[in-house]
Amino acid sequence: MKLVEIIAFGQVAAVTGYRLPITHEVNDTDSLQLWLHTQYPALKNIRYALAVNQKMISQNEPLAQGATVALLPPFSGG
Amino acid sequence: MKLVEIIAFGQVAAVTGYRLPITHEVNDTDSLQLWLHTQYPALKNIRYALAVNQKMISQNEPLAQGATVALLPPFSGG
Amino acid sequence: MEKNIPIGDEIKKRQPKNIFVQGPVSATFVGDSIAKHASKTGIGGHSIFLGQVRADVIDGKTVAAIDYTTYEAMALEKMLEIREAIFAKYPLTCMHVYHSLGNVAAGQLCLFVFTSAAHRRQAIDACTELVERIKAELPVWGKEIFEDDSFVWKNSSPPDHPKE
Amino acid sequence: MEKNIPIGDEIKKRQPKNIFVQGPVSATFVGDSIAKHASKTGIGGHSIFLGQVRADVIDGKTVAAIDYTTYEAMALEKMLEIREAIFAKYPLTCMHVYHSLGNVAAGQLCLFVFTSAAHRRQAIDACTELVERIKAELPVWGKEIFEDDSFVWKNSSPPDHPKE
Repeated sequence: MKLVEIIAFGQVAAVTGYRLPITHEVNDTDSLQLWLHTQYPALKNIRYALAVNQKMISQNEPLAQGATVALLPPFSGG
Repeated sequence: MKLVEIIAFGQVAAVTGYRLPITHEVNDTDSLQLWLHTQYPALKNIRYALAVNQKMISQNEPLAQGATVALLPPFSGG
Repeated sequence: MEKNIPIGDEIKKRQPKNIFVQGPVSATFVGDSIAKHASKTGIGGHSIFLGQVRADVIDGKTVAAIDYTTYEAMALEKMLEIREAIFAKYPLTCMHVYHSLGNVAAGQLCLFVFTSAAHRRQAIDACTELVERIKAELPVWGKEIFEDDSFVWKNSSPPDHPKE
Repeated sequence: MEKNIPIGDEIKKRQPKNIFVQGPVSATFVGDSIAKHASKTGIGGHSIFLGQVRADVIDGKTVAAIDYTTYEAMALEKMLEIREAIFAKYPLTCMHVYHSLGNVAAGQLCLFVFTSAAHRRQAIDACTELVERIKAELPVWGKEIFEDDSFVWKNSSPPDHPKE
């Protein structure tokens, strides 16, 4: 199990009650999402993507010790 | 024969020694060009187009009394 | 530049508007033009093109300035036609065009094209098309003046094949 | 704005540059940025895109402002990647990008993208592509604030399908 930091932005930060960043011990991003959805059920109803160490991911990824996982709602800059 | 006014711009004005605008009696644009090339032989060596009453023409056009024929070198604005 | 307020605003009267300014377009004038749009809160994007005179080197001589002339009556009539076509094709809030006449030194601005719309693609596409049509269809001529006062005529697209 | 001089000039160091400014981008700042290019006499065309906050009406309520936030470290790294890709693809003289953070009122500017090149097509194409990539790929979020202080999150392209 790896200790990772979880941060959130925009609407996702709002949905999680702005309680992130937090740390959690987990092995991969799928497991992390399952855990997050039990902690913050409202997350299941909004669209967001994951970035691991600032890189967007599109499928399950193993997590390294100390990784930063960001929960990113659809971008809407500019 | 129709009396028309001839004006020139840019490089064409320079080639004609800036002596235009002039008037000339003529029936169509082809005849006018033949006459201009005898008056200003250097015109044969430069690229230019004709506009009759501010409209570009691409073939021989009859000329009306009082028409304005402009000799226009390639545009190079902006 | 305050005295030269040519083509204006979103008013679309069937009447040619002056687009020509004597000498360069100033950067301050561009900034002021942008600022005037703050009250138009339906605008989501502005697209601007600025032409700047290049100090090109031709046969070892450097261009110091371009001297612009035009066939003004024809240019303004053509600009009106282009303006109406662009307004018909794109849902623009505003369109502004300014072109220099006379002397514009290297590094100075000679063309200012400015479109505004609710959405970015409309403003960008309209501006791009406007610039291409202005370059291809407006009877304007640039004489490139070198540092020693000699010159060459600047050549671009042939006027007998204007793009439509 | 003078204290916020983010992404700068044509220098291409492999190091993220700040593109973010607090609050709106001012029209004066845009004018000043343009003026700074008068000494770069190899430039023939500038292309500028400006994003402006729209007073959209959503369910009967009017947007008064947008509050922007970002994941700054990721945004600046992504911007560096985009910047390098655009410089590699187009022969640009300069590229400048500024994005607002925090509160930007309707009618104010929130994005300023500015490219310069010897020829117009290079500047225009680079600017258009930059704007699209910034919108699609930068982790920035806008919260549309209504006149009664309620809000909605502004939604655009999904981040899990960034355009490349």
